[in-house]
Amino acid sequence: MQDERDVLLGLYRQMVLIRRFEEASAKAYSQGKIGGFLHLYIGQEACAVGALAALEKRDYVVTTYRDHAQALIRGTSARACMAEMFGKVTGCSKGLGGSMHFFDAENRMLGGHGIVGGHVPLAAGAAFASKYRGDGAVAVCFFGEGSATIGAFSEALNLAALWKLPIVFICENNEYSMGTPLERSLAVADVSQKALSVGIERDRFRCTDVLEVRDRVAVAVKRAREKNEPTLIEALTYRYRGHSMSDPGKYRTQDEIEARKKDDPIARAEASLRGMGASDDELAKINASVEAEVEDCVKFADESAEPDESLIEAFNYA
Amino acid sequence: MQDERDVLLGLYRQMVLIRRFEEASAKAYSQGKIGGFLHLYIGQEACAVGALAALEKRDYVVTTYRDHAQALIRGTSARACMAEMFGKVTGCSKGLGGSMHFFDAENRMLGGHGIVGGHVPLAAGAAFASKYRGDGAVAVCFFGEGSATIGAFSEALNLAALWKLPIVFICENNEYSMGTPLERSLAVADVSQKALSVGIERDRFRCTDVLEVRDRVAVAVKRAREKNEPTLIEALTYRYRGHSMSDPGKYRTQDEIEARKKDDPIARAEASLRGMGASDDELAKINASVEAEVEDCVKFADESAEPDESLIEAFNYA
Amino acid sequence: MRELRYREALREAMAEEMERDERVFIMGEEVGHYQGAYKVTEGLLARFGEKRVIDTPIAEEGFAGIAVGAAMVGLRPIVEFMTWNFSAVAFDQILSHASKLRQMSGGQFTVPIVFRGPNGAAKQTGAQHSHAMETFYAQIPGIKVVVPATVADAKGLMKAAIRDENPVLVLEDERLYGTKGEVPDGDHVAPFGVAAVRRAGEDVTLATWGKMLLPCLDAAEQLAKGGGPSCEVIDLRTLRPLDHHTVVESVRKTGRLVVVHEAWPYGGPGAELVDRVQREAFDALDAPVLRCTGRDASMPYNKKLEDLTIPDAKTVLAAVRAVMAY
Amino acid sequence: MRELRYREALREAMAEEMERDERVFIMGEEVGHYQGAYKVTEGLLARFGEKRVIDTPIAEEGFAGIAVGAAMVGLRPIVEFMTWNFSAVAFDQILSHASKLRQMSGGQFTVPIVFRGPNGAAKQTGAQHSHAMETFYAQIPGIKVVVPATVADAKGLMKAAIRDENPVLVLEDERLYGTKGEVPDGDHVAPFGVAAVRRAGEDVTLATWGKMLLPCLDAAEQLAKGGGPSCEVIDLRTLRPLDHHTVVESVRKTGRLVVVHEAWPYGGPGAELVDRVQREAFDALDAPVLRCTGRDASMPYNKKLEDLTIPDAKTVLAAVRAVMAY
Ligand SMILES: Cc1ncc(C[n+]2csc(CCOP(=O)(O)OP(=O)(O)O)c2C)c(N)n1
Ligand SMILES: Cc1ncc(C[n+]2csc(CCOP(=O)(O)OP(=O)(O)O)c2C)c(N)n1
Ligand SMILES: [Mg+2]
Ligand SMILES: [Mg+2]
Repeated sequence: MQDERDVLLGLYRQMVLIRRFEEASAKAYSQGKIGGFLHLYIGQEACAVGALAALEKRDYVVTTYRDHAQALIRGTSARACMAEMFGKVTGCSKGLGGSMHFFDAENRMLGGHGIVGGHVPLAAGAAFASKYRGDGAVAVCFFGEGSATIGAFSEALNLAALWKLPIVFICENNEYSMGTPLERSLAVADVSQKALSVGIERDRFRCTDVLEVRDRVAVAVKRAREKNEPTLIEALTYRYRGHSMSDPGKYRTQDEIEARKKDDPIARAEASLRGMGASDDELAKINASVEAEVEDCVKFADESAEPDESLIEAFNYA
Repeated sequence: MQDERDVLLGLYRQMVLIRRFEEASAKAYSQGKIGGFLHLYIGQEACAVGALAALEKRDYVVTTYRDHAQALIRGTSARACMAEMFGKVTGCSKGLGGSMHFFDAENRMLGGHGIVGGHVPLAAGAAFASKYRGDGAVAVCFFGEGSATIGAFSEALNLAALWKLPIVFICENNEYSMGTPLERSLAVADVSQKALSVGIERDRFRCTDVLEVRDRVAVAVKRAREKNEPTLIEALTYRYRGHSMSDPGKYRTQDEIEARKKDDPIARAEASLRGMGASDDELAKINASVEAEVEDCVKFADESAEPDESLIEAFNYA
Repeated sequence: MRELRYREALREAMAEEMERDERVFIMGEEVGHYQGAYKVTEGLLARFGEKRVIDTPIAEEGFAGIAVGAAMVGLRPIVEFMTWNFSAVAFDQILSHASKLRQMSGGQFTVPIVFRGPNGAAKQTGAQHSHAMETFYAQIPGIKVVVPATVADAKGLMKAAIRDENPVLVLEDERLYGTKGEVPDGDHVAPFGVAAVRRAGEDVTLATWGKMLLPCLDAAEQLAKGGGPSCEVIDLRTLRPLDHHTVVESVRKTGRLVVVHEAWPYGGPGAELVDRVQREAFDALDAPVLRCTGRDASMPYNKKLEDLTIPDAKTVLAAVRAVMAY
Repeated sequence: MRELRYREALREAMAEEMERDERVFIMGEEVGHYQGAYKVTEGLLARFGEKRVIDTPIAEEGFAGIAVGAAMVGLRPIVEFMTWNFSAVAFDQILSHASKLRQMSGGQFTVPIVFRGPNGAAKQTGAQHSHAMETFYAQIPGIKVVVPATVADAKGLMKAAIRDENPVLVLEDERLYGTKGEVPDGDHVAPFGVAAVRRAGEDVTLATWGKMLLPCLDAAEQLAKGGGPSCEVIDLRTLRPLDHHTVVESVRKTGRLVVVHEAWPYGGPGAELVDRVQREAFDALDAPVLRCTGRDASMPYNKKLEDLTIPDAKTVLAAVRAVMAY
């Protein structure tokens, strides 16, 4: 076992990487180097980082269009991620997917999906396959609280419960689906209560302490792996930025955002690390290495080639 | 107020009418006079009869393909119902709908629908309109427990709860969706618990005593009418026949069916009526009048004209 | 005549009809407080209140069905799909309910409802967000399908859609929302089933709809300037009903036709038009009808590839040259 | 050669592939304990067990999506829709997921999945249960669409579908399930994209698919007996890929073509075929291509009206006469 301080240093680095990477994406978007929709994860880092720290390499990850964090943590290189958004053939989906559709078969990252809730059955399908083969892999499915009102989600939830699939449903409740606050979309504000109607375990916690996230998700992963029992986790979190780059975010106040930033997961990890004796120097080194990595990936993306015209049809059929 | 004995006599007659009407349908089906799918309600009579006894004329009713009872009770004539199944232009849908698609605008019977769960949003829509206009009408939506696993149902349930629509959801849990017993389709066997996840009231009872059904549905109707609060009712019931006429019903034993017949709602009503002093003669008269009505409707259906070829296109557009 | 943007024309149409008729209301994701994902409904919440401008959760099948039910009993809903791509989860409500209820009920219930939103490729939104959905919907009897290409039609066809007694699908276009154009004053209502000749010409007919009108006009202009063949450009305006007569008449003059659309090359209204024209103008055709369409592929994110996947003036020109060379 | 029924041929194909490949499984409503709503999967539960023959709740979007996810990670699901009508609630899983995942992931994930079930009008099942769904699905790149008309193809095309690395939609037909026909012995696999000339003829070509092959052959026979024009009847067998070449070749000989299909007259594979043929055989056509199709209406329940809504030998004959009279 790695000692907890080293673990936290690693997770801290992942969170910082996500944030710097996304800041760089925002900049590239404003320079017109990234097109389409761009949804940032900034503020929510502890959720993906903590959750994925509870997984093994054989496990499956499926998420929404807000997918940079999941890919980066699963092991897709920052280069492949940035290049994807730049629409380059060196991207993790060859420039065909863009920001919303990061895929990485080798790292069992099953995407980046754009239809709200539509990916939840896919994740249950990966869990189904794992149980079918008996290979012990667990599927983790991330989705926003906006997915909780759509049919695909409830169908998949019931089927996973009925068939006892090894899956962990993680609802990233960041309080808004685009401009819609929770109370205008859900009759019961507590999403985790959906577990009651299908008789599975649930958990609900705030994603500030990345280690707590890891530990609580680990309980669910263990339940899935050992007992084929799904869990519905409601991860309470907050995004600092708009829904996507084109969202002016008029539906919430600057005060609200500032208040939430006080719970910042990166600041929290940094404070913990200092408490564990991490030095300025150590943290600075991490930050510098992240910055170098991000700078490198932007350069790589910039310099990479565009996909050839032949790729329009190349991957429509196997 | 009518006295309870008269009321029960009326409901008894409705139940007997449904049963005799459907027995006649089954016969006509085997004679090739009715085509397509034919789903019988026999055994479940107390549910529709009790529930609709709690309604006013202005209220809306929406149901599935198993829709004969609802139409007959709402006031569609046995003639129009039987003629519809015979595909005659005198039918309640001009012979274009058939057994599954009984409609009666005048009696606010909004159909007879064939896509499992697809009609549940429609019912919520009628409730929405009623609230929009403030006209005090309540919508009642019947559906099988097989609908409880499909997206349209959960979406409509959440929206009705969120928007506080005047609707009563009545899940007719007859233990089977085609050949599938409850426990193979629902992770939690108690359908009414779906109410918990959207924070609405629920009720759950066996449909043997038609007056009890009426009274319990009336509570929900009142809640809808006075407070715009939806209720999810799980009405426990049983169908004696197969899913449809083409179902050999091998998935359950004759013993099971016989045991359930001991709870027969018509026998129960008859016993109650006798307890209330109804005479053999009185009951015999009702039965005779029902038989005459059914005989008449078959004759009417037989003798009615088929729709003209021009009706193929006539109603596709207004 | 006033100059408006396409999105303003749509909004004005809805607002005027809401003023006229208490039964008309708007429902959809972010249509109210957020002022519309693409700002089409901007200001309507303030003007008409929460009763008539209704923000929904993400539940297209549910709220589409609720609107259909409300229409059955006499309201006149306008349902916004944030984009038409998301109508795929409500497909059954359109196919099996909205389009069927009148017929199944033997004419007892009508469904006066409008489904609307942006359709087709926006800009690099990728494979799941770039569907030209008319390729599915135009097939279905019991509904109407409307594709305004001009600002005047955005208003006029929208008003006609709201007044229609049937389900009408209005397929708008994000790339058109910002375009400007003249709108007739007063109660401007445009007819369904009447195509418009947007540019007269002699040598070849271009028939198209929606935003593809722009590259067609562009190509026609380029050809005119370069002394190339003279193009007659026809905007179909509604795909169901489909006015092929105007196209047939034009082909009787030009003898040549290119059908231009963004949707995939297989089937859809494009093929339907070809079928009708070859049938009714068989002897007038000097060359086979050609189509210039989106490529037979899921939409790639990369800008260059996306541009190559959708028809533009260049590919229209190539098709015109091919049909002329026959 | 052995004589089998269509439903037995489908079952044999699935059973053989399940024997061959542990990754193949079947999922759907009533496919197991009930032995299949139309008995296509009869006996398979007993033979392969609950792990591989899986009864589902009524949740088409959910289980279709689960099957797509399972296919992404290496299984090979066969999903039965009790009828294709119910695929409308799973439309988004086919359109936005199954057909897109390979392309969106830059080729990293493939989706080897079969969706199957009866398609089109059964017998008086009414407006919501009589859709000929190929009119929607054939449009979509990234999937394949298969329409076996004969018993041999029911087996051969189903086996090919299961072995294909892409999503394949197999549109069967309730009215064909009981038909009998010869099936070649052994591992009979039929190719995609190869139409079959089911009857040779000289004067006019009839191109069709699925159960409409029967009225076409019937009409051709009647004409042959009555000294009428000699019909060449082509069964397309797969609609995506669509082998129009065989039709074009035939038209070069006959000069005349009638396309016969059950789906609505607007768009779809029928119009697509017309488009391709008029393009590639323009000079060979002595008359416009005609179509004999389902009427432009929701399916009525009444038997007489239903019969009048769907093409039969009589309407095919009328179309043949019309095209000959041109
Ligand atoms: C079926 C469907 N409807 C609408 C949309 C448009 N849309 C994209 S993201 C989004 C909001 C989702 O919010 P939430 O689920 O809370 O996730 P978050 O963005 O907050 O992470 C909407 C409405 C969509 N992509 N899919
Ligand atoms: C979306 C959809 N899937 C499948 C079917 C086929 N089907 C018709 S009825 C039925 C069973 C429904 O059972 P339940 O909801 O319990 O109602 P019951 O018939 O018992 O009254 C099925 C699977 C359908 N009509 N619609
Ligand atoms: Mg959210
Ligand atoms: Mg049932």
